[in-house]
Amino acid sequence: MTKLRMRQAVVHALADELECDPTVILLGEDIGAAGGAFKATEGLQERFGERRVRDTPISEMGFLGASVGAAATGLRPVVEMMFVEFIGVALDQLTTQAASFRYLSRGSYAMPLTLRAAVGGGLGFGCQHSQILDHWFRGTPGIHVVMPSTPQAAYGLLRAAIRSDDPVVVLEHKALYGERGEVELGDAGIIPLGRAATVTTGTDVTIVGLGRTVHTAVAAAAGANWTADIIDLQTIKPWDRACVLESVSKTRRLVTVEENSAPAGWGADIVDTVVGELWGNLSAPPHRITAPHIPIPYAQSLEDRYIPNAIYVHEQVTTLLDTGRRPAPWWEGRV
Amino acid sequence: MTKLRMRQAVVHALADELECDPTVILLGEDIGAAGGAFKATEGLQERFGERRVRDTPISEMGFLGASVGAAATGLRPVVEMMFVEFIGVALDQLTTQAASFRYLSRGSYAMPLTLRAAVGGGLGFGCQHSQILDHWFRGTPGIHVVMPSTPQAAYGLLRAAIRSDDPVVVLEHKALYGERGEVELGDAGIIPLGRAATVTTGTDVTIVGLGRTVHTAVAAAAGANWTADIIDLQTIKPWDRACVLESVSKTRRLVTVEENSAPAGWGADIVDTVVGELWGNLSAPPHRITAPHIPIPYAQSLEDRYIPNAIYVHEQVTTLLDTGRRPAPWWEGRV
Amino acid sequence: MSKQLQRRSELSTDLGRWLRMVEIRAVEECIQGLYTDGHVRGSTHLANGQEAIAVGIASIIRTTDTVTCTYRGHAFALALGISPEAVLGEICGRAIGCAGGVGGSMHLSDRTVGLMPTFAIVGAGVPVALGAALTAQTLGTDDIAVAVFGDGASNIGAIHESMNLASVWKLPVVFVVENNLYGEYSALRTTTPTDDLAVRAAGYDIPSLIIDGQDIDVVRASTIEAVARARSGQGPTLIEAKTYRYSGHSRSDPATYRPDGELALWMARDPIDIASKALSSTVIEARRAAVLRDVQEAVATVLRSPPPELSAAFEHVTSTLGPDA
Amino acid sequence: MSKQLQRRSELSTDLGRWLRMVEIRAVEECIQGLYTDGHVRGSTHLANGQEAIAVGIASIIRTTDTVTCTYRGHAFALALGISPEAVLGEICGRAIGCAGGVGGSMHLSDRTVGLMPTFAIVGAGVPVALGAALTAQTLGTDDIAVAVFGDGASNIGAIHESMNLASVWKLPVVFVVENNLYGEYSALRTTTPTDDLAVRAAGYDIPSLIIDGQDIDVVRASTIEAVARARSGQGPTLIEAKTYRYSGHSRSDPATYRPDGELALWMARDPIDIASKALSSTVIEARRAAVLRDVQEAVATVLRSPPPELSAAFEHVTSTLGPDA
Ligand SMILES: Cc1ncc(C[n+]2csc(CCOP(=O)(O)OP(=O)(O)O)c2C)c(N)n1
Ligand SMILES: Cc1ncc(C[n+]2csc(CCOP(=O)(O)OP(=O)(O)O)c2C)c(N)n1
Ligand SMILES: [Mg+2]
Ligand SMILES: [Mg+2]
Repeated sequence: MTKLRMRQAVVHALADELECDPTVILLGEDIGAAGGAFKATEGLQERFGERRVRDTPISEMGFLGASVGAAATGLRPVVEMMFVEFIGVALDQLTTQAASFRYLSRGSYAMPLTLRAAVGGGLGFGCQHSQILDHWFRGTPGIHVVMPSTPQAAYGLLRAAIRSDDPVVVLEHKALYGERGEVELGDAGIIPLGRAATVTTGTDVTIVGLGRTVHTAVAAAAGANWTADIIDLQTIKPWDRACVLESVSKTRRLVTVEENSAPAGWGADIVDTVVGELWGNLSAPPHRITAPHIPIPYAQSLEDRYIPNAIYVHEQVTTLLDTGRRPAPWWEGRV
Repeated sequence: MTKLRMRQAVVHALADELECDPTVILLGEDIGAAGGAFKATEGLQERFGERRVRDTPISEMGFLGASVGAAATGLRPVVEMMFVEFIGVALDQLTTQAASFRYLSRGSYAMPLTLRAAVGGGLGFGCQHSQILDHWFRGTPGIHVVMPSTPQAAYGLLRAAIRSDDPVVVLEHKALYGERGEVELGDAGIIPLGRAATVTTGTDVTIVGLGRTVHTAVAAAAGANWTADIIDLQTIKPWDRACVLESVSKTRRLVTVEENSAPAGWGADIVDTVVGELWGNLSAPPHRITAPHIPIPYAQSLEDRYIPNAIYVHEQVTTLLDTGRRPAPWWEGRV
Repeated sequence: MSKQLQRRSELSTDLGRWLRMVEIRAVEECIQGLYTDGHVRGSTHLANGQEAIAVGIASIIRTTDTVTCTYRGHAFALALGISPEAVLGEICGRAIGCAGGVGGSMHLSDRTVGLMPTFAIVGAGVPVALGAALTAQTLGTDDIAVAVFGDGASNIGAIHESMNLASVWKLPVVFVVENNLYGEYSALRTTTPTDDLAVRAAGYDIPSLIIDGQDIDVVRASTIEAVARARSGQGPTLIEAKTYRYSGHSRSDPATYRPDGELALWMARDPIDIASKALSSTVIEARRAAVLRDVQEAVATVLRSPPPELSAAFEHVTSTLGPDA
Repeated sequence: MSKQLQRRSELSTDLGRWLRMVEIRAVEECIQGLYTDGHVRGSTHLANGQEAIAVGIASIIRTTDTVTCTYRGHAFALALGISPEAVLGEICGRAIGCAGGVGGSMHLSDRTVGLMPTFAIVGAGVPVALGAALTAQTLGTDDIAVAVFGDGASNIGAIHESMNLASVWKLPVVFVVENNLYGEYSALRTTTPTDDLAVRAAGYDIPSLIIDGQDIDVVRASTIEAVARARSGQGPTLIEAKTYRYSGHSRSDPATYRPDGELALWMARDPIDIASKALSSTVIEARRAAVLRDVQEAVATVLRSPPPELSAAFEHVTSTLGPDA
């Protein structure tokens, strides 16, 4: 085990895949000598050369499209999108082209494309550089979506993503890049796609988090008068039904915690599934904790309030357990 | 009342707004002399001139962006995207630029932008010209999304969209363009955004449909041994909570019917809300009827099976009511 | 040798190329009828009049090279070697189609001859071609990629980004713009400020050629030049081929927007006629009849053949995780 | 007259323009300190060295014209007339900020001086500027739009589409590319095959000018020419202004990728120095001191002022339907 920051874990994952598979290449803006806007590719160009670690012009449609073509013809491109919002100028190549390439070619072409993107709020980047936007990808068949919560998950999920023969979107929360954790490197550290991880076990409620909200949930549970199965979803699509259902079968209560607003957040599909599968076996309505449906404000006090924090999650869960009813969100009456 | 096809109702709505407001303009590919790929702008260029009904180059980012700028500075542009998938090359302008313009300018700039797009399957256009894709827009604060089911709704919602000072996405199902219905023209025919319509009333179940699935639901209920409140959602975002909740309070059962697959479909947020608000007052788990999570296949037999049809909806609802449990989808075991 | 590779090798002679153009024309002529009879759904886009470009290029490049092409892809699919059965089967949604009937007219492909699923989104195939070129460059093969697009597509952002990227990275790619004067119902001059599109290449420091797309020998000569440049590591070339589609944009377009006489002018320079000049007329008439017979047989085969099984819709959605469950 | 309009009118003299450049430089110098002290969050992008472009253009166009500009927007915001308090307030997330503190450094705006919320997505503002031009053209006013972007942005699709569209529609727009030789950490020559970006204009039949962006009189002269063309219905112009940013790309960039001596070379042609040549040195020294004092006061005002109320986050999300509930 090695103690690493999440950004370093990403570097390690990329280096290990570059090392063991000569078809892996990296593309992105300023990922070479500069090591990436979040320094998650630091040192890789020096080590693997300019052919395999390529700085691109500011042409997201162009280099994402080129990655689609490269993936179809024998490379395993890993694309860095500096901020997930930038995919808004290139979405077609992911959700229309990459996603259906295998299908339309009846499996002749594989699509081992990995798209890494920095996501999430809390750092004052403003409303156009702080979203999660997993909903842009979640509705498209043929694509997998993962989001690590720890350096280990960043390492393990990214390696699995690169090895997958399908397009995988890896959403890295920018507030976690600096966080440290022990990482098991090497093949043993790889985390298969599609599997959630149970972070803590408890009896009263199942809390499902993703990326940063896993930590929020853990902090919310500390010192609470309830105990929780806290599940780190890890893969948003396809999410791990077996893990979540098994836990909620036991706890009879579900709370999802996400940094998205409600209308297209990932929690809804989980609530829906749990309601369907465990109808009659639930002691409280499954509950989603989200952010309000407003652009992410810049000023610190506002942004801090926007993102669900541990105190809020603690209150929400406690009320749910106490009353058996869903508590109102903090912004009720404001919208 | 006038009997019109849906495409004609669209033409009427556009003509009426062009007529009564000189700031309304239309932009899109081949919407002028050609009258649009689906003939939903037929005759308008001849009537209102080339300045107000503009054919564009194939530059979705360019002309959608230009529409954003025009909307901010005093026009009311109505953009036609021939197929909704094409927004994949221009999404940024809608969800990042248009959506936050008002917010970031503290209300100085309004954003009366209407984006019409043809959506939906069933006509053999293949997997890249047949999706609904409302999930691309549903997660973004600041945008409204509507989808008409009838010529009247197409007329009334489009006029409301053009009059709105916010970006409104109007999703027109291409299989409905040729459908006829009586239309109340004029201001009385305008349908406010955010309101659902109750199409039939019943006692056993509330079925929420959107666009074409409203008709599927109606056909499914014909001759059934149950009766339903069938609700035409009309506006997907923000959807009409009051209408749906009132109905489900009465029927105690909810079914949503959509042409999307489950992972990012609009039904999940409705199920979630109903579960939260009516917990303890439901006689069966709220249930979503969707399409499978696969690309939309071309061959007729496959595409016909892909889209939820009346027989399938009938079976699903009947089983739900009979058993009080969710029935499995038809594709279970295949995925 | 597979049937497709066999068919591809037939393009090595003037006669073989001429016959392929004849075949393409005949196949497309059948499509209108199949459409009227309800066998073709959605939309379909004919390339009649443009055959010399597809066949000319296919006769020069290798089967390990990659082609990205548009929804107007019947000509390229047949030229590259896909059989009439597989093309018509796909268009009619049958299991024998080259995509098993799940793709349709806009998504023809066969990896064994280098044709990626043709692209239904304008411009989308162009950066993807760069990717195939990037693979070749990275792995050190001398394969190349050909990106085919239309005049209307020239105004979309993906193409600008691709030209720049290909130039900076010196990718082995040949850009081919089929300038048939119209993008859907819009004449080029209403959407584009210049008559020639090749003028844009200079802005990316890319060499360009403006050619007569109706003369297959001209197409071949310029392809040889561009391909040689690409294979030898000297980077991209833009070929603008002036051409014309005899039909409307798609099956629902009567093309009334065209000025009187324009079609006749272009038909007077029909690529099949032009190519026939070099051939003996007795030989070609017999061979033409055989091709037409084969195409009729292919149509019959397709119409006798079954649609895909329902299970086909669930296959190849993803690799390991099943249909993305 | 509002403070902003007053400030804008001050650009009518050489001295007024020089002082505005001094102010911009001073404001930006404060930002680094504010950042270090934790008052500035996220990212912020200085335009020091590029002041002549912003002030030159602002001194020519009208307040009813529209400007779309990038995240590197402090110079344009101040030049167009927004006060240092409103700019610094926004950067520091205070209620007195021009976006009430909800936007941040990348989203400065004030409609009364024609500045749309500055664009944080590369290239996004360019088609939006076309829209303002379209409004003017449609309503028959003679207002124009100015689209400002960087050399790196030149390679993004939105700009290609915009150039073509503006040319076909003869829109009253002036494209201004601030070629400061770098896009983030990448030198122009590594991302773009030509040294000049203006060469691309020919592909759209757009007239272009390559100018010295450090000399405000040159900027003004070329702006006058381009604006006249736009206002009189003759369509777009592309101005490529060669310039340089003295700082790194954003607050976290030490700019180690620049060759030794390059910065010094450019600083030797500092736009404020160049503009000072025409002015009496005794006058300007006194006035400079006053400006610096005012900027210090603005900083103090900002630091004393409160953050936005929580309710601000819920306002202006939509118009009638409330915050998109
Ligand atoms: C992004 C996008 N926009 C619009 C369309 C609709 N469309 C399909 S073909 C076409 C015209 C393309 O014209 P051109 O590039 O000249 O090719 P041609 O059809 O003439 O071969 C258009 C607008 C599309 N498929 N994708
Ligand atoms: C679509 C998009 N891609 C990437 C970025 C990240 N980014 C912000 S500024 C920048 C460099 C832009 O360079 P240039 O256009 O030269 O402008 P400059 O910063 O030099 O003024 C990049 C890559 C972005 N904001 N948007
Ligand atoms: Mg064309
Ligand atoms: Mg720059």
